[in-house]
Amino acid sequence: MIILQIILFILIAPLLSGLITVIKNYLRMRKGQSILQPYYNLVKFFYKDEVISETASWIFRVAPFIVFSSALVASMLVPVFIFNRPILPVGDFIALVFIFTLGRFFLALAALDTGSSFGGMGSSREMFIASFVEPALCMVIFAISLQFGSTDITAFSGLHPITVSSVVAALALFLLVIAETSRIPIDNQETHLELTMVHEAMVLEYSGRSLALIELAAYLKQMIFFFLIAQLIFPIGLPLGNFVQVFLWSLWFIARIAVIAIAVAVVEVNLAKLRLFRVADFLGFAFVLGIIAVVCSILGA
Amino acid sequence: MLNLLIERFFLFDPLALFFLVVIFIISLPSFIYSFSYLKGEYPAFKIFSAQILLFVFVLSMAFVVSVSNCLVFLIFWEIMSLVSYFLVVFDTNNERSIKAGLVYIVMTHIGTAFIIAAFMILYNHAHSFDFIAIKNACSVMPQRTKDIVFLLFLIGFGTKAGIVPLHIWLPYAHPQAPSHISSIMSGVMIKTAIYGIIRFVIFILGINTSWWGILVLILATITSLVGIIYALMERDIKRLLAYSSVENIGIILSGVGLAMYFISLNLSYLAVFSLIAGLYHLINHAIFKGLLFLCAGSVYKATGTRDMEKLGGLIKKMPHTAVYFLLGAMAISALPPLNGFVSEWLTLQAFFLGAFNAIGGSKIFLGICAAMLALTSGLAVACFVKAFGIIFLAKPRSHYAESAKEAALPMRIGMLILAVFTVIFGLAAALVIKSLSGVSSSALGIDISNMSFFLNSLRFAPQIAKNTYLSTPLLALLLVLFSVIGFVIYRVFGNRRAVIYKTWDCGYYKLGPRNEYTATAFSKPFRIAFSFFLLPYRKTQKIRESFYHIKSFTYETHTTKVFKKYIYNPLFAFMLKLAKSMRKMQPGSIHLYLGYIFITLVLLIIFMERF
Amino acid sequence: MQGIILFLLLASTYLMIIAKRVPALIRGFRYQSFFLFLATFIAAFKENQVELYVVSVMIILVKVILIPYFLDLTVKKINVDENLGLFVNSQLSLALAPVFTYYSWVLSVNLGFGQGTLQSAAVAVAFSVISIGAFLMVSRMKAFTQVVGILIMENGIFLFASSVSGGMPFFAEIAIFFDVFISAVIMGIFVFRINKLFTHIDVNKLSRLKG
Amino acid sequence: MVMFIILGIPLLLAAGAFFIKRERLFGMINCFGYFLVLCASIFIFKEAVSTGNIKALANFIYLDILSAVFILVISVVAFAAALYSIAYISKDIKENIISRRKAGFYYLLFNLFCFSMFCVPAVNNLGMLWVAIEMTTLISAFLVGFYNSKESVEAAWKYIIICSVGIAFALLGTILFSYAFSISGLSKSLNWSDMMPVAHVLDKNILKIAFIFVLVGYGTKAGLAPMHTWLPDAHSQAIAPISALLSGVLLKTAVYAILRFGIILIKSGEMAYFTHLMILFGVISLAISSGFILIQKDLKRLLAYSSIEHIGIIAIGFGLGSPLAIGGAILHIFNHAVTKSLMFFGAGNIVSAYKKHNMNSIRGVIKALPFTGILMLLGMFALTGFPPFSIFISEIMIITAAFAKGSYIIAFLMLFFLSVIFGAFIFYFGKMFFGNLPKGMEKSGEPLSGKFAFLFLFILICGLGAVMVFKYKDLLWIAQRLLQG
Repeated sequence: MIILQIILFILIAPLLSGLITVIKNYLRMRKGQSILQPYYNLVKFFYKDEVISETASWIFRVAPFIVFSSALVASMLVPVFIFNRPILPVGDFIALVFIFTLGRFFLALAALDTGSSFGGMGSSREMFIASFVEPALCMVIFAISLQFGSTDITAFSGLHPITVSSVVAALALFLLVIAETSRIPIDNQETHLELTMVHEAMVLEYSGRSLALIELAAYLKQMIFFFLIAQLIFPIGLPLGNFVQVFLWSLWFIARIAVIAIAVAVVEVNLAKLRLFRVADFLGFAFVLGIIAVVCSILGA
Repeated sequence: MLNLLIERFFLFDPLALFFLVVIFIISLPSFIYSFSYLKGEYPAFKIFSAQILLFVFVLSMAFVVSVSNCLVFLIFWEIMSLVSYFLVVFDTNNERSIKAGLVYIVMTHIGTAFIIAAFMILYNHAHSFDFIAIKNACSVMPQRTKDIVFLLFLIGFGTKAGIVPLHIWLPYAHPQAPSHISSIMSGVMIKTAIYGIIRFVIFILGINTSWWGILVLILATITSLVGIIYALMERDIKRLLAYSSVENIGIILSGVGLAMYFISLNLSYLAVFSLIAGLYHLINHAIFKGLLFLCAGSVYKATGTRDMEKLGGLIKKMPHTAVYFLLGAMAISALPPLNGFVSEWLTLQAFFLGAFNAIGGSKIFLGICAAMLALTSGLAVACFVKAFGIIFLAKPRSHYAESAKEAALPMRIGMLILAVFTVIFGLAAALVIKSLSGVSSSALGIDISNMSFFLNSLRFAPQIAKNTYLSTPLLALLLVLFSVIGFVIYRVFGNRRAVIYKTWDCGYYKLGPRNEYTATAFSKPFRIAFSFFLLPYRKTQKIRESFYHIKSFTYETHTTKVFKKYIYNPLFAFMLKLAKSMRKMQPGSIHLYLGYIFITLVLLIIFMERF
Repeated sequence: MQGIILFLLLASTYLMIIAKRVPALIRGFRYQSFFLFLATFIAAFKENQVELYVVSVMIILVKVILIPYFLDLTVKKINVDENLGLFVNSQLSLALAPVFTYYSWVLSVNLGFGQGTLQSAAVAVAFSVISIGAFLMVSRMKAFTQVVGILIMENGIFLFASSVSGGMPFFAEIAIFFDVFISAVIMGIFVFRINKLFTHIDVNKLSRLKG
Repeated sequence: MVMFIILGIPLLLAAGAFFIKRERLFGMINCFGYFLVLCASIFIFKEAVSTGNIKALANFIYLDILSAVFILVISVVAFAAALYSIAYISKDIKENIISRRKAGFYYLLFNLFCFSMFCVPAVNNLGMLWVAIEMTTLISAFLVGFYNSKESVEAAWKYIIICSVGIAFALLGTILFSYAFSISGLSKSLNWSDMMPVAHVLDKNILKIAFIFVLVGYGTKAGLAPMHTWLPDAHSQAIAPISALLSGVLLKTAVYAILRFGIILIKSGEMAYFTHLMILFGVISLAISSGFILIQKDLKRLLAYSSIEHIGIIAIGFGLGSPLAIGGAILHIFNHAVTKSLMFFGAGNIVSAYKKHNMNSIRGVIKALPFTGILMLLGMFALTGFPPFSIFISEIMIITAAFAKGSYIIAFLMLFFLSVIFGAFIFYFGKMFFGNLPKGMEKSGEPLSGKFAFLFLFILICGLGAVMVFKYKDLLWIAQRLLQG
């Protein structure tokens, strides 16, 4: 059951990113790439040969595996299919955040390792953004867990009434997800312009198979966050009895993720990229949203 | 008849034993480390005296932690600061270490003056200096004196621990001492101050008002934030580590503050739980900070400089030290499998559980403190990415870095021991928590027979919160498993070997060490974001060959030390001004001196009735 | 009878206040010691204690003859210009003298000596002699006045001792005389040394040791 | 009996100073003599503690515990000074700062000075007490002005004038005491032993005024605050062994004199009056000395001001009056005498090696004079009250007594001034002792006998620290007995 979930997760993740690019192109009235483009990229990367810089040390080689494994472990913690208990009782929401930090830590180090200023710039900006995401994320976790009495992820995976505080928390989480998965207002995925890229700058030196692994990890992370937001806004109500319910359930699952993807795409198209030092205010806004969520949950809204 | 005599000399309760363990875990590797560290630079006599001083230093700390009489505690407390002063001023011919020693010893002495005052007030009520006698007397003490004694203890031990307004000596003193000494000082000596707070405030004074806990929490949060922001801006490795010790003291104190807050609300389970978090972070910090200082020491010995901007690419020349520093950096930034993550998780969990069970306003207060703690850990990750990346990765930036060679064997053994400890304390978290629950229950005086802190040897979970688990061994296993899977995928699909080639240099200019990101550059976004606090100074200058052609561009920036500039310097200047005005009292003329005598006589006679 | 002597003693002290030159000062000191001798002699005569007679003889011997002779000797040897270098000119200091006397009279009254008028008068005169001696030391520049100032204060204390409790135990009295003489000699030697080193005996300029 | 040995030997040595020309030999005899005096004083101290007070020579000499303690202190410091002056004088002669004849003159004065100091605690009659203190002033004036340079003569002049004025007031106080005594219709003798039992009957008002004069008079001699102005000049200009004797012991004899009168005052029921006055002067001297120490430039003046500070602490100790405080004050008298003489010996070595008093130009003492450097650095920590040494214990006793008495302000003031003074000390000594040698300086040897003096004193500092922690019980008993006189 666990292996099934992992494989399914790995398969669906790139689809989500493809979906977002398709929606963006549709909104921009352009033909754009097919929805399966991320899969083609991954396959292409796996068969291209890899170039590694001579100044890089063993960290550069090990980093992709750690980033990939941290993303996978994170996906283990999130009860996508078996929703009343986590697959493995290994950690809770806070552990999830720290596991992502582990991946980011090694990615930043690998970026610094190559000795090019792009890598340094990328890792410095990534760290800057990440360190401002953390308090906001912690506030969101606090708001959510206040309702359910514990910071366990499965706590809010079951059926639960939609309250104002969970909606506000979801909104704050949405802003944070934009920052985490390097979407437009914070960081531009598609560009190679030094001034704007953050995540891309870190990954610039990678090629071939290790780049594939890192891209896959990024997709997984994106998938997890989208699932969390979806979980907050549209709680699942269906029991997993027989085959029909499973089919209905998976349809419902994809629909929710799609809604989030559309929202992200709309945001990406309409907003321009923020100046790096405005990011602090952007995430400050998310933090304040978190506090509002907490206040609502205290007042019992 | 006032008895100053010492009925009971030692008090070996679990709290003292725990601190003894902390002291010896760090001093042993540092002692091994010191053999080769001192060999090159100092004459034989000095090395011998350094070893003796080290021995006396560790012994005095052991006594401080285990003694049960205030007077003897005071004696060993001051011997500890005296010996550490000699160690800070160890290489006597550079001016900075003398100034550092001066600032250090004066601050600790002022702190001790506060502690003496607190002991005396306690002595007044208990008529004995023994801890147990004082503890019994404290129950009957009026609340007002208890508050005064608490504040005196807080200031006294705060100076030694490095709580924010009193922390200025720490970034001076720790870098100047020889590295194995600063690892003990940073790892263990400031912890004796935390021992003092726990022993005297929680154990002896007893807590029955909640504002104590809140005050400690606020101070702890500010300390950790200020500590990490300054650590981010640092270029000197050991000063960076010293500031990060200030930050970690903040985290430990938030654990202790939470415990004090919960006792006053008599949520006994939570109090024990948060004290466990505090103590756990205390021993973790002792271990990985000791490890980091030892690595910084071996980097300093290999390259001869502590300035990060001049280092780089050391991972190729010093692989062992690099691995140990990486382990230390991962532990301090609370990355999952290692011990920093466990204690940070516990502290955050303590905050959240506290918020669930607390009422109204304090929910938000605890939430915000938790968020600040998260911000601190985020900044800590950034700080140690910068530290590790700039020192060890990419190309060496100066001849110092090129001439580096791996540390000698004893140094590596010292570092290895501490590295192994970080891993052990990370994985065997459940067992450590079991023993810590004993320690904290004895400190708080709460029996924990009916409380359970852990499920089984692998996983631990707070009893109150429904099914929130954490099992670091399993996490580590999964991480390793999946990275192996990733490696298998990597090996299976790809068929050709990787090609080694130059880093991407946009195709036309040769990449040199000058292109690499420097420490100042790395911390520039943070400097801008926190400019309201750091008040950065920035000067750029273009040196022009002619109007159009710029030959070179100089960029100079530094941050102002707010506390030093706005609190300590004016205070010191005022004292000197007062003293100078007093100097005019003795201008040298004998007539004036005779005048003094006659005036005092006349005044005494006139005001005779007043006496 | 004793009232007149006390008055004369006070007059001699006033004489010394207005003195501008060293010989006048020494002459004033000689008169004062002489009147002190008379006062103790009459006190001894009234209570016919043998010790007081010996003490008065000592006063004559030490204070009237030996010390002034020694002081003149040093003045001759130093032969520096003999004005006293007054901070406070003599008219003002003369005006101050009665203020001192009045306050010392106030002090002696509320000190509880008010019974016999003679005794309180003697105490008042003693205190005023002491305070004027102190004023001299503070207000004159030359080192000499400080030596003479101390001797005047000693005279005041002796007057106080003899007028109050009929003097101290005999043995202590003699030892104190001996000490006063020794201190006068030593101060003379030091004045001589200062003159040799500094070529002037203006104590006001002696201010190399500051702070 | 034993007391005659103590008084006799200095006189004998003073006489001897005329005949024996070679000063090194005489130095040996001198220090052997003082060794005998030391043993005698220990014997007397034991006897005084066991049998209470000792009378001799038709109660002209009267020894009780208080005077026995002071005699012990004086003999310890005198012995150390004698030991140290052998080396110091021979060094001065080698650098022909003083001629051989002057060395003889030095030893004469040294012995007379010690003799007069030994008289002070021994004598019973308060008039004779005054005479003895006047004698110490006169003799030490010559010793202060020994080098015959401009500064030392100026210092000597100020010393002699201010002190004789002070002592004149003390004489006035003594006369007032005897007047109060004679008014109450008893015999006129000024002997302390007869005044003690009858003290409670004396008229209070006169006693209070008398004590003011005595306090100001002997206070000038003891260096209490507003009257301390002569002390920094005199102690910084005197020869090293002499300035050690001056600040180590001479100030204490004046405190002894104040105590004698103080006990009578306490006996007559004016305890609060005595406490307020002593604490007032103690706190003022602490304040002023801490101010001056902060901005001091001259090494010896720094040590002189620290003597004022410690005298202030002793005054507060006696002022508080509880047995713990008085025990602390007595211990402090002994500790300070020993530590301060060590520091002055060290300062003597430094100044003679560097030829400069100014602290800013003295660097790297640890390199130039390793033995003196280490001992003096530890002495500095002892002086500012760091635990393993004994001053910490006496200061803690006084502070505990202050807290026990409930006078919090005084205790906090004391703690504050002590830390300010510690800060200033560590600032100056840190700069002086560490750092590298100024150009043209090299490691100069230190005389052997000087080393013995250092070691002797240092063992006392540490030894006392350890001993007092355990044997503090009978120190309290002594303090209790002392209160009854």
